[in-house]
Amino acid sequence: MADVLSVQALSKQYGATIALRGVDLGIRRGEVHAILGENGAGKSTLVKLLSGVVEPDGGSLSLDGAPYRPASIRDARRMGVSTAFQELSLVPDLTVAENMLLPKVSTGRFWPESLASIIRRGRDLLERFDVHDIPADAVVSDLSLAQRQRIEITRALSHARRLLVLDEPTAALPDTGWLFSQIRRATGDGVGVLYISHRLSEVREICGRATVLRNGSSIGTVALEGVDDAGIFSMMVGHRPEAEKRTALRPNKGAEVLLETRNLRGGLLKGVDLSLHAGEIVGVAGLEGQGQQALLRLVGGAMRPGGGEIIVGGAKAMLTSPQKAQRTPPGIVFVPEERKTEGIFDTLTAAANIALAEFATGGRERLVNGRAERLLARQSAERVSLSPRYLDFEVGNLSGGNQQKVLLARALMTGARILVLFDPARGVDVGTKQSIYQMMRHFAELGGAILFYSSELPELVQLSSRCLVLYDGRLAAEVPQEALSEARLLAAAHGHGERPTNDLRMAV
Amino acid sequence: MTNQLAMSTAPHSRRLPNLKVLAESALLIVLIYAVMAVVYVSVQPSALSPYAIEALLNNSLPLMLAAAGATFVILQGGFDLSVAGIISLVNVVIAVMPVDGPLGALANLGVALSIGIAVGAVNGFLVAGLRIQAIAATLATMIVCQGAALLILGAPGGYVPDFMVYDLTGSVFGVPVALVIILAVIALWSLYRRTDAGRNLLAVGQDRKAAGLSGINVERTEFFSFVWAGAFYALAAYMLAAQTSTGSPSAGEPFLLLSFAAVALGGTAFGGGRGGVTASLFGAATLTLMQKVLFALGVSSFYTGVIQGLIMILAVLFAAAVRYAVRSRRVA
Amino acid sequence: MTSKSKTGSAILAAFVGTTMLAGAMTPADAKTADGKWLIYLSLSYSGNSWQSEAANIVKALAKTAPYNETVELVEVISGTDPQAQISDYESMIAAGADGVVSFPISSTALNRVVRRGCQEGTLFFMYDATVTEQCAYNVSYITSGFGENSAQALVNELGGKGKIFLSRGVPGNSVDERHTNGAMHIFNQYPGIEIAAEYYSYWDDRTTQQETAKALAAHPDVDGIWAQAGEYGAIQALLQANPDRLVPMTGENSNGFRLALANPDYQAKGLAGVSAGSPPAQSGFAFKLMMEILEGKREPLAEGERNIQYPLPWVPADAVKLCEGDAFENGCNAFPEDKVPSSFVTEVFNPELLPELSLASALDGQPTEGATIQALPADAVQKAPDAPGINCRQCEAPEDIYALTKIEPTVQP
Amino acid sequence: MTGPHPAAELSDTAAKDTRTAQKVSSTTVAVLAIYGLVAVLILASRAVSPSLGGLSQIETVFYLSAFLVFCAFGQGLVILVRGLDLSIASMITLGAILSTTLMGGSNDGLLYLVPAILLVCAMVGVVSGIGITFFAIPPFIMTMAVGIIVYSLCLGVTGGTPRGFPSPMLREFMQDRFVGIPSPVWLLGLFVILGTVLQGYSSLGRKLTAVGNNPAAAHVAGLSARRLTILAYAISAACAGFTGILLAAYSNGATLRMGDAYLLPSIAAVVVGGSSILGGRGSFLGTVGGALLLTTLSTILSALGIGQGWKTITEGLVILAALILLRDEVFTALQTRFRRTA
Repeated sequence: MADVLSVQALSKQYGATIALRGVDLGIRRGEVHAILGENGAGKSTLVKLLSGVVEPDGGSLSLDGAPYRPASIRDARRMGVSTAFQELSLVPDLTVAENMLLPKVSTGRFWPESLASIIRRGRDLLERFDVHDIPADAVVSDLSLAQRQRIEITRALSHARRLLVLDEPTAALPDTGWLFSQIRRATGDGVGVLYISHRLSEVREICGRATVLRNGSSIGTVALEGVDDAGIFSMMVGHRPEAEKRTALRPNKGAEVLLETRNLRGGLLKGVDLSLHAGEIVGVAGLEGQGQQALLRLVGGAMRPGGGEIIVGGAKAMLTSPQKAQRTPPGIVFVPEERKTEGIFDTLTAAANIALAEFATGGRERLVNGRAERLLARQSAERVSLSPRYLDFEVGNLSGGNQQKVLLARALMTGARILVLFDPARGVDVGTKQSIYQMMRHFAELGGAILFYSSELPELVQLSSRCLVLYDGRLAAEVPQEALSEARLLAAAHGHGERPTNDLRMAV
Repeated sequence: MTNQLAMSTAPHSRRLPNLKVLAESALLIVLIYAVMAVVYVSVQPSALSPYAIEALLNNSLPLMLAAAGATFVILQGGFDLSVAGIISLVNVVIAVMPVDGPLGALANLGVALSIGIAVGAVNGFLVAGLRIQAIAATLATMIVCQGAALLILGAPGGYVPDFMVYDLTGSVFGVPVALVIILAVIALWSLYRRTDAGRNLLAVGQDRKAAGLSGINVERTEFFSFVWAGAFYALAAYMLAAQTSTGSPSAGEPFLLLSFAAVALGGTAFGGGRGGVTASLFGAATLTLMQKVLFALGVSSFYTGVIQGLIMILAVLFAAAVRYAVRSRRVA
Repeated sequence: MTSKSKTGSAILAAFVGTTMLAGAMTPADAKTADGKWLIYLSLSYSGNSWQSEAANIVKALAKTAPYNETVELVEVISGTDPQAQISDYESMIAAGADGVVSFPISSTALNRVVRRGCQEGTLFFMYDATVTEQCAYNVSYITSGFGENSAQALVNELGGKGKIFLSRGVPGNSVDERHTNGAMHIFNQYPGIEIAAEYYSYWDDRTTQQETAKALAAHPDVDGIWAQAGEYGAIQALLQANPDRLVPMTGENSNGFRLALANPDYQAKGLAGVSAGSPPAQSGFAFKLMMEILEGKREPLAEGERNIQYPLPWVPADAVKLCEGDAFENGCNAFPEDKVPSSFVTEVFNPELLPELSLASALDGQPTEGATIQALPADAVQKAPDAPGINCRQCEAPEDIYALTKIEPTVQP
Repeated sequence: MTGPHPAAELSDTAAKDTRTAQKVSSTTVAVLAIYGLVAVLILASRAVSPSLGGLSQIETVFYLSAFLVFCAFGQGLVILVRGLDLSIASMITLGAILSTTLMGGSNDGLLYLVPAILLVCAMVGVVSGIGITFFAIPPFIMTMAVGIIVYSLCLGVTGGTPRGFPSPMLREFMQDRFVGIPSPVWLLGLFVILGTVLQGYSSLGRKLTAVGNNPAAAHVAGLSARRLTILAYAISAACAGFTGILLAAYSNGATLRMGDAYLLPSIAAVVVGGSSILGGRGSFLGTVGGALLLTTLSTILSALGIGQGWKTITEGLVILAALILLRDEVFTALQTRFRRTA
């Protein structure tokens, strides 16, 4: 066998928590091999083990037949294994070129190389991997998420001589064209690629075989051509899921208006009028950087408006902080896109994370303990199908999907009738997605209103009562439910006249 | 913290200053220093005499060096209290070394640096190796060093070679030695900042996790930040011995809070990732100059503290205001 | 400021200097514009009663006629950092100070700047604490044998044997070291004396109280305490541990301690001892001496002769006498509780050297009404013995450095 | 919800991993370990002196650590919200001086003066908090500057000699015993209970922890991060003032430098007690343990017949040893070992 990487009975335990309990897989030279599994199945741990971030407790790894046991990222790179991490490992205040070359940027050991020369080398690297639109001397923190992701991937490509590990490489990419051409070039050179993604369609497009993980164990390796989506899902979750139903709510124009904006401006938003009725789910679509972020943050009170009005519950409101928004009847609660930085409190338990909403909105101080919090949190947790046994976990130890559920549960806990969600189902597994959709519909059925943005068109089509499309900071179109289709949204998102690209996804 | 909040509410204006702006941040404190110097000189014209300048520089130098050392640790996000212990220890060791002349001074320097580096390495091991919180680990080493200093010299005294006392605090070709040392440190830093090690130091301070995943050896970077710090503290103690011509087992105590105040005044962020040694040097010099300005202005001695405190706050506010202005201009 | 008057005063000062000081020192030539002597009072930190009393005495004297007309006194507080005091001394020299009367923060670190000040014609008078630079005048009791005399007094009280505590001052401080060495010189002669605990109390009541309490936890059966300043805290700790038992102890001059020594109730519980130690009055003596030298009324001393000993206050329990008025009169040496805090250091007065002072001087720096500066007695200056590391650098201590001066041993080892 | 939804089943299946939340969190273990260490130290101290290791030593330790515990509570809250309070020393002095000058040795007005003094101190804390939150001044600089200013004002107003006496009632309280135990030890007990409830078992404590854990998330979650941060500084200043009042009563008077001895130990107690200096994690019981550990250590050291240099070195080494033993890694390793052998 020409396996570039072979993994046998790999296991890893963090303290009392078993993350991997026995993984077997083999990646052939020049193959793109997918790893599939729900959040918490052990994919991230596998990535960490392969890239040298942590060391395994048991099992064996071999690279081109020789034992492979990297003690560090540098170690792994030395042996030709490199990783593009999901959480992006770029240092914010350094230039693109410096980040590309880390950790050994300068050619001289003691005498520093000039920044100009470093940037020149960085630019050469970028050119080599066909990245032409990102200046090598730009500071990373000034780049968009999509640009940063491409830098992350390019850096991994530049080090990958034997194995390239890509963990959710398309999470922020607007299209897969560049990525897939780079992957094909790498495999053409004999590099094995381990590809992790939640998007089955792209997995099918680029990968030949897939290994499915469940609960820290490898269930099996399959050739993707020979198995349908349902089959893969059943391997991932242990049974066959029911077919997805399109059960969007009927719009109810007569219902009470909970929220209105008039010529709302701020950030990239240049003036938007919208109204949100009780019982509807209003989707927001738009290409990256059209002001959707500003719109949701403004309505959620997480950003100060540059002009215009927000009318909540019939009265003009000054939403100067998320707290103010929550306390303005009938209550607005905002769930931001960045879970780690703006969402969770990682060392607090899930219950404490959820119950915090009660303390934030309820004016009176009170005594609490773990039990009280669990009781408080339980109902909201149920509404997002968060298993009660997770309530005692520190949130930092939960999978991304469960973290998202915790955030949504906290939002529900506030009792607000207006939910403002920014890409609520991004990067979560199928099961969690369904729970989130279910919660959203249920919330609207009970008379609440939801304003949500999604980077996935199918999601908008499936959930929205109507959909607002932003272009250049203004409302480009409002698409009613009956006219909702991915093609229609895409056309509007490109400013009416422009021709939609072939790719159906849009990014933040 | 508030900064983060303000920024997080408006992600599109989230632009941390890049390295160019970082370099400029030293300019701010230089500006504050210059303003203060102008005030001082206008009140006390004799401050411009060569002797007065030399004396001021000599007086400022130990704190400047100590602050420079502390900066290395703070830049990577750590905290180093051992400054007080290392300075006391090195100071008394120099005072009991029976050496003389330029060679003796060199021997003293060698011993001083060895001690500083050794204690710094212990700190580095405790923090980077054993993962003890930096503030706690260095508190313990500070106490141990203070004890050792007391063992070596029970009371102030001892002997410092005349070469250190006179030549190292004097001038060569009309340039004060202290100034030469300061310029050397600035040169060293502006070089170091551009090396991989220096870049890694800032990178670890900015985002420890990302730095680690980028292949930077975070532990190694942390470890050496403490070693650098120890070396600079030792140098501070060395120059302190030269200036005071004796050793004292409690010589380091005043440096504890002052060196951190100097670093903060220089605009280096506690928590890491932003700032630099040059800024800290001027932060320390500003603190020393403040003493002079207050004397020259004849502020009632009981209330000097009020003015001192207010100046510290205002200096930081001024720097923050300028940085804010720069940032909003960049965004606009 | 007109240049004319400045030049005039400079000429006058130069004239006075050359004619009267016989060239022993560079004449002070820079009085302030209005013809006053520019004197700096440089303090460590004004953080405890002792420091502020010492400073207040100088301030009161400077406001007493005729100094109120001839002296411009500027007070500078340098904190606890020798570097700051060096900087302030530099500034004073640059400002043309005629004299600096100062509590030096370090006995050694200031030498360079003091040396330079002397060269520029500034007189340096250190009180209580000292510098080893020979051109400065040190007015201090440190060499007067506090440690050995008080230790002998304690040994006498204990009959030559018992467990004792040493409540010391500040670690790494030369004064503390001198006192303790003197005391240990005595204690070592008595094999029956056992040092059960030795701790640093930073010359502070509260710290002494806490440290003594800790030591008492290990040794509740202590027989005596030898204390430096902060002694009143030791009494409180003893009472806290056992309200019915006190032990003989020696300490410094706080009013609280003196009152306790004289308290029959406490005596019955076992308190006995001596109050001695550092008198704030040293600052007043230093200031007056400096002024007399500046004004040419007294010959400056030659370098090497400038260590002046201030006599050791010595008040055994039976000698404590309450003052009726606001000064030490008729041999009284303590004040009633309602007049001053217990931490008040009583030895601010000296009827011979400083008759100008009253309680208001010590507490608030106010001159005594109607008082004028009296000349120091001709024999006021008493040379202090050499004490290496304290008042000289490369010197030998006299062989009888620990000779007893205040008390005789009543028990033999 | 109506009927089982596929999603619910999905996540239930997904939840069939064997991970369990640790029943006893590592924080709890760390706290217990500190108290264990204190007990070991006390027992071991018999070797130093036969009088040690008994009830009277424990009493002394509790009594003396009370002061440290009071101000370390405030320090702990400030550290919890990612700050640091260097003004503690000056605030202790302020509390002490206010209490001796205002009470002037009488019991009149004790009931309203103590709250008034605490309020004044809290207001100073509010000033620090405002500078830190609204003007983004680093806590280190802000609290240090406020400390210097307050100290300087105390110095100027008292002219260096604080006058007056604490109220006799307070003084008696510090000396009295209740059911055979010194009253301040009872006060300590009460304070520890209140502090533990406030920090660990109240909504306020949860909110402060959240702010310290992730300020940006706390803001988005609807907490007033700024107000909570200011509150932490106010509480810290009031606690320091409280310590000052009691210290003045303990030593029958105020001195200007009386707070200095508590600055570093207050930080040390918090950190040795297992709180993260980076904020967001910590328990008051741990801090109390840290304070007891430091006080016990110094009690033993003062009875040890060795020179000050060696004492100081020993102190540093014992603290270091405690830090090494109390690391998370040690507990994790023990846990893993236990699981494997069990």
